[in-house]
Amino acid sequence: MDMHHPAEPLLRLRGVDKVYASGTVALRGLDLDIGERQFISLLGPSGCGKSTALRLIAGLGRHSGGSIDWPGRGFVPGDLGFVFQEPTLMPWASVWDNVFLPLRLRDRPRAQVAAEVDAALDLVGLSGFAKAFPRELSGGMRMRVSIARALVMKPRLLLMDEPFAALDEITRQKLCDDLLGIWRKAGCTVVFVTHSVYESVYLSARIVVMAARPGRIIGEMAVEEPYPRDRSFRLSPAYAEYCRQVSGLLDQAMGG
Amino acid sequence: MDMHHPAEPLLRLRGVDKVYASGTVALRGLDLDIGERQFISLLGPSGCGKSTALRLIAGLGRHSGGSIDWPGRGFVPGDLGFVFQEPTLMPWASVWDNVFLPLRLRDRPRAQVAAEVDAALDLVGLSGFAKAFPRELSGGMRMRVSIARALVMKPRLLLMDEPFAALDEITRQKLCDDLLGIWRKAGCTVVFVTHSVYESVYLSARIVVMAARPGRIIGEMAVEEPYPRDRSFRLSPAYAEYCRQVSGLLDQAMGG
Amino acid sequence: QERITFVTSWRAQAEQGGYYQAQEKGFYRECGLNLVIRQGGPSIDPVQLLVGGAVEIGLSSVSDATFHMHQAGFPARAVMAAFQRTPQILMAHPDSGIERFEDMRGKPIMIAGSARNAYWPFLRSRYGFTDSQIRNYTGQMAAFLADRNAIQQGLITNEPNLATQALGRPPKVFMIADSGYGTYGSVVVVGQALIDRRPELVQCFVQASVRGWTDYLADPTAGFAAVARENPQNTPEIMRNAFDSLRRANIVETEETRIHGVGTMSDARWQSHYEALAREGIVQPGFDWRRAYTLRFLNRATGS
Amino acid sequence: MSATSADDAPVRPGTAAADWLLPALGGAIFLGGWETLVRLLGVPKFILPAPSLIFETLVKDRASLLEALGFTATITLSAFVLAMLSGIALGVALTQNRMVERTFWPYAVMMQVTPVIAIAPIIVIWVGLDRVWLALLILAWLVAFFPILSNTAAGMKSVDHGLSNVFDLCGASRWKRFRYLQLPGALPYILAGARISSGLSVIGAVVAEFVAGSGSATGLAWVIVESGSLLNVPRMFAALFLLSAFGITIWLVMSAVQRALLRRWHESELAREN
Amino acid sequence: MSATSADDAPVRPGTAAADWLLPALGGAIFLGGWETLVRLLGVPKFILPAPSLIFETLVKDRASLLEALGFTATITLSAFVLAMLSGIALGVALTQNRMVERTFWPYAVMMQVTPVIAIAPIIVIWVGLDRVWLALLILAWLVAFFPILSNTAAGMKSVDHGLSNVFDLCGASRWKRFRYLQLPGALPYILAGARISSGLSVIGAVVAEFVAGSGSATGLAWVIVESGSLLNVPRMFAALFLLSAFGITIWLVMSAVQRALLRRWHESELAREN
Ligand SMILES: Nc1ncnc2c1ncn2[C@@H]1O[C@H](COP(=O)(O)OP(=O)(O)OP(=O)(O)O)[C@@H](O)[C@H]1O
Ligand SMILES: Nc1ncnc2c1ncn2[C@@H]1O[C@H](COP(=O)(O)OP(=O)(O)OP(=O)(O)O)[C@@H](O)[C@H]1O
Ligand SMILES: [Mg+2]
Ligand SMILES: [Mg+2]
Repeated sequence: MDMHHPAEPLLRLRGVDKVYASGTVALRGLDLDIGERQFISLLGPSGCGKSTALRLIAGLGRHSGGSIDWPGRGFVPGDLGFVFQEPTLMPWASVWDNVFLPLRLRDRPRAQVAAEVDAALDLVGLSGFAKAFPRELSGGMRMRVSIARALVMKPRLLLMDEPFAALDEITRQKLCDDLLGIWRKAGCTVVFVTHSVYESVYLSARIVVMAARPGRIIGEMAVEEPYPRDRSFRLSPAYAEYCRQVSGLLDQAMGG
Repeated sequence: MDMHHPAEPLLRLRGVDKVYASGTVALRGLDLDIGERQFISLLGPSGCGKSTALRLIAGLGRHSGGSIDWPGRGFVPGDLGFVFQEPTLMPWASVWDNVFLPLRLRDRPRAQVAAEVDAALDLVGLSGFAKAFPRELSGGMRMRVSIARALVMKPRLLLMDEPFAALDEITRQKLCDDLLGIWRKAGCTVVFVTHSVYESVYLSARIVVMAARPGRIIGEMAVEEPYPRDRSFRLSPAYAEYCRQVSGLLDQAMGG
Repeated sequence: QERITFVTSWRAQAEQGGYYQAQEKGFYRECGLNLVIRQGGPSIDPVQLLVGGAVEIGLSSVSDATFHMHQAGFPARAVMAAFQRTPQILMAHPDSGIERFEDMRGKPIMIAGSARNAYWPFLRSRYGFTDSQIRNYTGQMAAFLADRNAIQQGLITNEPNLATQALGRPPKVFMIADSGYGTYGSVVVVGQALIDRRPELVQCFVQASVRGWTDYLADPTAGFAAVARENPQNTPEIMRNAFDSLRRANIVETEETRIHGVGTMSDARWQSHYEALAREGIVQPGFDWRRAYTLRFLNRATGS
Repeated sequence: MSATSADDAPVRPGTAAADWLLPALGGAIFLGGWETLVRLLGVPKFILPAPSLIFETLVKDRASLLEALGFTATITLSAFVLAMLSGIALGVALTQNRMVERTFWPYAVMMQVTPVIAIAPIIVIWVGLDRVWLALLILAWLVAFFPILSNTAAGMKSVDHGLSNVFDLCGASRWKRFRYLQLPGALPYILAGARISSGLSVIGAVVAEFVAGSGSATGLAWVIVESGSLLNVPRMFAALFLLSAFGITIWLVMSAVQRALLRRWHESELAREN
Repeated sequence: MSATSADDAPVRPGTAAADWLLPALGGAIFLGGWETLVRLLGVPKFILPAPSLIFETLVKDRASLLEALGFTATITLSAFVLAMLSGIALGVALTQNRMVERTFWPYAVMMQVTPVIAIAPIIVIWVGLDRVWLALLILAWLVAFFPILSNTAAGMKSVDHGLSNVFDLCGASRWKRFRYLQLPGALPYILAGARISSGLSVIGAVVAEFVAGSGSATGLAWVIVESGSLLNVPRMFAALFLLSAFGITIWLVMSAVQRALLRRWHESELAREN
């Protein structure tokens, strides 16, 4: 099975525009197909509309023009996991309850899913902070709670907006590997926004580079390296070459 | 002049502890001298107490033990610039007014300093968004406003908590160079928290690596490369070697 | 010339016409009194204002006030009473079957708070009422009109007329004065201090007021005009109605006044009222009731 | 599943006409229902007059009613302004320090729970019968000021801690801190308090007039009392209607002020685009 | 410049004793000043009795005063609970939709600005002359409920938009959204409203008794009226004192509830460590 370009995409964006009330043209004519089970990265300069694109895909907010289609079966709300750029935790709930939230909203009894919540917390290295409140966490820890919250619901489509930006490189690398494992095991689709060229190359099968004002796609690249990938890929010349190419695209995005 | 180890440090931390009310030992026995005009980086895993250390240095919150001294002349509030890990902008004020804030609080007339504010905004690439409100900005743009706010007051001591984490690599590189320029021209002291090994090596004369729970310093390294540094340094074997060493220290921090 | 403030017990209305007539015709000024008449209001208590020194002369609707003032430690005297009997009433629906006070037993009676320490204890002990019958009355007749079993307080000069209009038939009216509650009405109260300091002013006030009332009863035109000016809600009909009621129910003019003149008071009435109040426990016994009033200004006023 | 959006223009609140259609309809139904009920059940006008009759009376007596409204409105607005200023000032003062708070809050609560009717005579005696308007103002203010005080205090304490740190670092003076941080930060609370107080100052003015009004105070309370005691119930309801209309007007103005002040930045008034 | 801190323990609020010292001192100064002023100026006791006299009266008449307090307290607490429930429910209902809000807010404002005295007869007629307590309850509720309604609405609309998006994505039901997002998010506002309403329900109970009390329903309002008309001012002040003490007690309880509910997460009650 060709994982990268399946016949019928999960999601099809055609000429999507987004103009905010302030007049800012955040997106202009965005065309993008996202295949089922694809791992796709979105790169681009700050303010180019990556977050906006992710929100539109998630159905948060209306696009000003174009169309967003789900050609296959549609998706039910619970199918979609979103790691926002900010942690957006409930300040009044403990870390555990924050991660439990999506399951609670889907009427899963607390006792039944406790193990799942614990596992998610363990994954992001916060087992010891289950009872802490968000304000008692460091910035990076908060972001990890947010990641655990998105993963605990085992979504079919996972949208991640710079999830690892606030993390140190080692935690980051570990979470990258974990994420790849989850993706392969669960067979979900991931749209991953990052500023790290290395991360995008390491993780994704396809990299989309955007440019700013108006936000648009200026280049795309397939990373034709088979999964599972591991650290040896990082040391390969192919990896360095991919990174060089993506950096080139980014330079272009900034220059344009 | 030896910039890295001046006779009398600007700031001296001795055996500083920080225990939060929740019981978390955020720092334990932190010893650190920060020399006048030094550029020092703080690295360490998420949650190891970097932000806590920065806040204590700034006088925000009380330490639970040890001492924090300013052996030279003390510092007046306006001397200190702080880029928090979160943007902490005033949601009710425009970008321009947010950057103007520190000057306004020091009774500088609006008309007189308008050029300075504009320059700071220009530096972070947000000239076009002076009239926007924070909620109309992307995550990276907000962080850049926060950076502009800290720079506009030309502080003697600049504390920066992962200021570039939300930025793309090109903007990041540009801001790194700008920051170095400002530092050298103004002769200020910078304490810079980052997760990027590359960034820390590129920027600082001294790298301090911390480990978590309890937060403590586990290693330190001088980067004996003369300033001004430029991109050629990035391509030098020395740079790679420094990075390797710092990564090693970080690995140690995670393992410990 | 010292300015004296006289506060009435309610908004300007025909029931206070005598004082306004005196003011309108300059009777007070004639005898050297620079008087200001202030209207009362729903919660304006002339006694409290007098005690607090905000006014020099107050109008109280019952004699009890001066007893209470003395017991609270403020010496004051009643110097005249324009109403020989109180115009207060209870009224019931025409078809309620209530013919006498006794028939009201066990039924809700709407009375204002001030009545609870005045005539209510008399009614209670005389007719076997209980406190649980009391419902607060705030001047709104709607609750009475809506409930055929309801009983409410009023003044003979006002509420029966209104009830007649609203119900289409006159209500059953029971004068409180008939229950043995022997108070005077429209009682002018003056602090002892003013009596001691400026007796001539008090004398002037009483004299001119009596003159005003007498004049008013003969021809209320001037009084009506002054009242209407103060309180424009008073239509000629309302004032005329009230005026006629006062006369019809012998409120101002009685056998006594025919002899001693309008506003007169007597030791006997004061004594019997005091004793009645003491019996009900409303005032403490053993109090020198003579200190609550004085007849000295009246006697001279009537020239007798 | 598809979500196609054709409008290129940014999302805007509905047009003015549509905005007011439903409220107007609601009002019509409310009044219509009242009218019908009164007619069907034959409720006498002394108990509950029909809207039509109230309206008729309103038109007939408009001169005197509007004059009364003018009087009440003056007291109301003065009391409201006073309550705003003093409530914010006190709210700021009380939140400077936990000790101050603990020491002075009880007195504020005391002022709130003391019934106006009980202290009215004291106030009247204190300011003198010649200055009844002042007594009314004080009494109305007493009724209106607590919500602003309370909400201001709550707002002051809810100011974002991170921003507060920024101000600390800049060595902001008390005043600057108040002006540029606490006031705007507490604004959503203060304005919510103001909307409560706007209504309470209407009530306060009326109650003050009830309890302390004398000859020279001839506002709507006076109309209500007098109409009640003369059994002119339609007139009383006309006065109540004016009172409501006036209260709703102040409330709408306050809502507009709130919208204007918060529209650009606060959740509660943002026209959110996603 | 040096900042050395020796205490290893995390920063804690002061001890209970120190916490209450200043308020107690403030109270002592207040009462002492009052006593002195009254004595020095020779203010007659029927205008402003000295605290010592009030206290004496309080002790002497404690039986009847406490009974009256009991009555008023029952109405107050019932009205308060009712106001809380209805205020929150209505606040939630009104913020579901801008249209609903526009349509129904005016009626809420109307209810707030209509003087209790004017509608008391209608309520009495409606519930019947025999159910005085119900009339009292309704009237007291009318006075108390608006602040909660208004603050709840303000709070519901201030809920963090990012979190709201999270709930959207999880397809949260109305109820779950309310229970897990809006209620806790609006809590700081709701509790501020509750503190206002707690005082207003005391006032409401008293006012209700003023306008619709009965001979068997004799709370503190009756004591105040009776004492006032008998010029027994010390007794009136004793009643006012009880009323204040009661009001402050509810307010303190509400403050404690607020602290308990917000202590762990909300700025306003956090013991901040930096
Ligand atoms: N609510 C809003 N109102 C108005 N303009 C907005 C809003 N949100 C974003 N924008 C604008 O839209 C553009 C794209 O924003 P977006 O958040 O999508 O950027 P981004 O690619 O995620 O950037 P970053 O990497 O900094 O997060 C920016 O220019 C921003 O100013
Ligand atoms: N207000 C607080 N109350 C209790 N514990 C806290 C508080 N702030 C931080 N901590 C704890 O202190 C430790 C250090 O936090 P800090 O924010 O200094 O970490 P950090 O090094 O900045 O991490 P990051 O890179 O994720 O920002 C963490 O374990 C955190 O849980
Ligand atoms: Mg973004
Ligand atoms: Mg940090």
